[in-house]
Amino acid sequence: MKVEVRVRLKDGVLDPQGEAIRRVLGRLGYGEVRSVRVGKLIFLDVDGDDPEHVRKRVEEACRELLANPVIEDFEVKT
Amino acid sequence: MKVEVRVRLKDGVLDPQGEAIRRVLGRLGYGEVRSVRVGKLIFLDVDGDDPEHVRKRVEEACRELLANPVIEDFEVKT
Amino acid sequence: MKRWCDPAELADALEHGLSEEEWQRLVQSLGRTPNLTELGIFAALWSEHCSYKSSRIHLKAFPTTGPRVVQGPGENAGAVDIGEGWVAVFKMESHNHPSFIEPYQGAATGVGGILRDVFTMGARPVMLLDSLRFGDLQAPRMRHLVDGVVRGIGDYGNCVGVPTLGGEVDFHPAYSGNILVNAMCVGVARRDKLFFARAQGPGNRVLYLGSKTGRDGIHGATMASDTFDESAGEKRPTVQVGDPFTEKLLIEACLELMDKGLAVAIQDMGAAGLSSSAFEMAARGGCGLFLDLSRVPVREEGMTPYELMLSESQERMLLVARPEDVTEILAICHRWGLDASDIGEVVAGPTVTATWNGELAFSLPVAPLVDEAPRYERPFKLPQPSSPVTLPSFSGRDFAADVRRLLGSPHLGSKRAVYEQYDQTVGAATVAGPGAEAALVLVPGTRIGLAATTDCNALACSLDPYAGAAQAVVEAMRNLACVGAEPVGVTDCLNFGSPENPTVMGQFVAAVRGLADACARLGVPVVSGNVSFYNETSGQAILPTPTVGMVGVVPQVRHRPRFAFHEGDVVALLGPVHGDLSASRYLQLCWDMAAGVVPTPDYGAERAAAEVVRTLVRLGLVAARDVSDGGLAVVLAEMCETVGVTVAVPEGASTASFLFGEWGPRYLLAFPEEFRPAVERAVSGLPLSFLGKAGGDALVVRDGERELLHLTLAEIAELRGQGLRFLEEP
Amino acid sequence: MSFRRPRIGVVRFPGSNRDQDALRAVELCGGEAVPIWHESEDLLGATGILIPGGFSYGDYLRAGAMAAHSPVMNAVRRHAQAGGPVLGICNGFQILLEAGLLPGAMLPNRTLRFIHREVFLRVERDDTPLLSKLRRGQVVRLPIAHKEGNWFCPGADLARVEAQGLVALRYCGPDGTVSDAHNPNGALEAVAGLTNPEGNVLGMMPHPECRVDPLLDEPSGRPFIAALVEAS
Ligand SMILES: Nc1ncnc2c1ncn2[C@@H]1O[C@H](COP(=O)(O)OP(=O)(O)O)[C@@H](O)[C@H]1O
Ligand SMILES: [Mg+2]
Repeated sequence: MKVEVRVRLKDGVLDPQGEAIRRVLGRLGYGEVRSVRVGKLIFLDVDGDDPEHVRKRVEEACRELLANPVIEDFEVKT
Repeated sequence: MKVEVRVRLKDGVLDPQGEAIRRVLGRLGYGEVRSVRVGKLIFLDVDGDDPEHVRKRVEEACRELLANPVIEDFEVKT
Repeated sequence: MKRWCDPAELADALEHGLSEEEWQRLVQSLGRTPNLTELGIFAALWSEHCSYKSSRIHLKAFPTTGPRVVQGPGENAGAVDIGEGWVAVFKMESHNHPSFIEPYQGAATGVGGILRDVFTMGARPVMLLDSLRFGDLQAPRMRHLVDGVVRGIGDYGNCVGVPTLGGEVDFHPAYSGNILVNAMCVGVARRDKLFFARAQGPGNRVLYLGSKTGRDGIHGATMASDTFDESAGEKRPTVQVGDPFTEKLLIEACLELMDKGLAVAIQDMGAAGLSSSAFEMAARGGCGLFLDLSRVPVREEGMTPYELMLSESQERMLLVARPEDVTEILAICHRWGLDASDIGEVVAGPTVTATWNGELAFSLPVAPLVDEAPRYERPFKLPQPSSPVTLPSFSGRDFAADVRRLLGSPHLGSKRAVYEQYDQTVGAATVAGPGAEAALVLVPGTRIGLAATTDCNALACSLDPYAGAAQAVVEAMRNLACVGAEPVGVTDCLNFGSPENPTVMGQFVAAVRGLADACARLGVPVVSGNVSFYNETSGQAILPTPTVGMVGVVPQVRHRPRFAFHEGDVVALLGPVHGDLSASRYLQLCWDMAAGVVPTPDYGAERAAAEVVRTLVRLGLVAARDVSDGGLAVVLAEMCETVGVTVAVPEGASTASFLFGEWGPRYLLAFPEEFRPAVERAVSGLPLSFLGKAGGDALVVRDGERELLHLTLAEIAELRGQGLRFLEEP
Repeated sequence: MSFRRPRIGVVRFPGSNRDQDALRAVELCGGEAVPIWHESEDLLGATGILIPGGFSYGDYLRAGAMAAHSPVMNAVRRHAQAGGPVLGICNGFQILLEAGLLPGAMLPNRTLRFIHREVFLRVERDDTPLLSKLRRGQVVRLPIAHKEGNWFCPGADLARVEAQGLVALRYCGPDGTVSDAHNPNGALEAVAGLTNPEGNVLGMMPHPECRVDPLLDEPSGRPFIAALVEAS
């Protein structure tokens, strides 16, 4: 089963990468870009056919490894 | 306007990060995870109200900077 | 929920970690009740972390003067003269609590902070060192913590381009709930270009440089002065994220500003952010400041004066400049892509006043917050000297198994898995890096060698804080001698439990006395340092860990020191044949006996031996390593890189004390046969025992006809790699 | 007698951190080193270009990606197309890849960690100006210090790279054998350095600029820097 995990920094957490990208986009003439934040997109291929169970397992995996709960939020899409 | 850019490695491009995550997940007891690929999720806040135009501009930005055509594909969602 | 401008009351003060007495003292010194923002500022500056309220009176014991001292304790970092018009600027600081909560960011921002302490003095950072203590590697989260801390230190230092060239990593269950991350930075500056954080000249402008202010790390200073309990997790929102890229730009911009004489004073916003930097600068300069908080660059909407004053967003500096220079300064910052904003001015009179959107945010006298901050003479109970240990019988003991065990332990094994993640060559000045007895770099454009090392045997300190701390200073001197360097200054990071516990306070006092006496006897001044109290979890204090950072000088580097055997080397032991097994690693790790008396150093003998080794190394005659943790056996293995060695236990020597004993001025020397006469002449009277020759592909130890030990180079590498192997997996 | 030393421009990006090392190395190898700011539209009369190591733009997004779009890179591109010598070291190499001056792209090391290590390199070409001071098959020891040195190139292009002999350096053992065991970061075909078909652009992950002063270590970096100076 294909599962997609979206990991993003919590609001308010500094995103130096996004900020650097925004500055460079501005210099390249994309001044209309007001803010940039960068997250992770994780594509998983998981054995199992019960979507609910798979989702639960992937959520556990997110808490344990895929996301850093201190600064990141995650979202699982089956 | 909020725009979301999804950058992912082309098929066939090796993904050291995804590979590592898969191995660690295995060690942590998530053997059911068959494969992992990691991409980027870039959230942009862009001035402008014409969705079509904004999308065009962001696509340019992707070609120019946000994605590396040698190894990555991108997708823009407005 | 109170607003930033509402009047505060006792309950709020307690919330902020102040005691009832401190609250009354505050109200009294102010002559009125503070508003919530003012309370927040007091709480931060009166926290243990910023005020040193429990340690100050004891730190007075340190010798802090000397012919080379240019700046002692009291500034962002200390400075000592290293010749040819150069000064070394250095300091060590802890980031223990943040690193336990979020290891990667906690360690990274710790490195960022110590770098700023050094370059705010006008010095260019030339090396970093990191002294780390972790718990039992089997404990939950521990491997995750080790991995995160090491990556955090590496990624930050590597990105700013300052090599990380030394440090320590050790493990003990006492750190399982409270790890230690101490980072040291050494920089160099021209003596006449040193800068100080003293706001001066009413009418001068106050500028804000660097990252925008967010809500990160509010209460960081008070958190660092707070013990952990199971609810540690709830302290998480205070974690900051580091941005080494912006730090690198700050270094370049600030050094350029200072070099062009555009800065009157400069100070980083570290613990307690804008509060500590503003009030400390004002206090040091004996003046006041006026700030318009609406001009502080912000990252988030609706930030209140309370948040603006207490945010610990990283990579920010406060700068005082002449009005006529402001335009040029802003231009330079802009060229470096840094945010900069003119947020206020220096005023006569000892008050810091701030407005926000036209209304008065706070107005506070400087003295009560800084110089008149509380000082405590906490009750303390000096530790009982540890009792002598009765040695076990070694007859029939399998020493080979013991050596294997020592080399295979994370304590005494190789730390390569850690320092391979650190850039060791950026700067193109590294003469000796991690793996050497001490780090050695060339001062840019000269042949002056600048050396540094960090040392602390916490096991010894737990048995006898006084002697243990003194031994740490002596070991640091020995390490420097092995790269040919003479000690010129010390910084320290004193990691202890709660000062409110008389036993812990007693350990602290004893350790400070041990450091002070040792530094005095060796003639090395203490010029900077840091105290970290409240390192405990649920009442369980860490081992007393007074980390010593020592800096040394080689006036003219002519030969690159080496630390491994070469084919055909003569191998000799300088110093007593026997070490002391009391309080040794050997007893701890192989006999589970963490016990015994820690000898007080014989300073005369240590100085004499260090002098000899220094000379031999400077002349390029010998490879030298001092004998400490784990004893001679471990040193022999360390020197077996590409060439083995065969040594014999000297006639009538006790094998255990010879191979595993510690303490005292013992060095293993290796040198080509033809240098033998020169070496013998140089050691003038000190004991020198010839143990054997280097060669072959194994470490062999003989006792008469008996072969006690035979380890191939491959086996040694394998064993020494075991302890931290998990760090090599992705 | 007096002669003009070749002028080598060392490009400085925000976040470059081995630029000073490179400037010093060039001087030690007889060149005149001039720093060139990334916003500069021209090369200040430099006849050779060195793009130094470091973390331009913090290595954010992709190592070298943002630097590759600096104004100065247009000038560097023109210089390269006109046959002028360009040496990119570490981050400089990554920038040349992102700028399309060399083929392929860098992925994170397979360990996902920063690696600082002494490595051995087998020299695969000695018939280009920038490699003229080395011998084909020679083994050189230099340090690597990077987190994204895992060179990748899609199949078709890889064939072309090998066919045209663009591989300048490969990771190897002390005796020159190329094997996975001696590949520190997972780079395809153990690629540590690449040249362009014309041979005037060289990119390499290892750091020659910190191995020029014999007091620090065996000066195994000299041939690379000296060749750049000579070719300019
Ligand atoms: N253990 C110590 N030994 C010597 N000096 C110390 C010690 N602890 C603190 N100091 C000095 O007290 C001053 C304040 O220390 P600290 O708060 O750590 O500096 P910062 O405010 O830059 O973090 C510094 O000058 C520091 O060198
Ligand atoms: Mg400071």
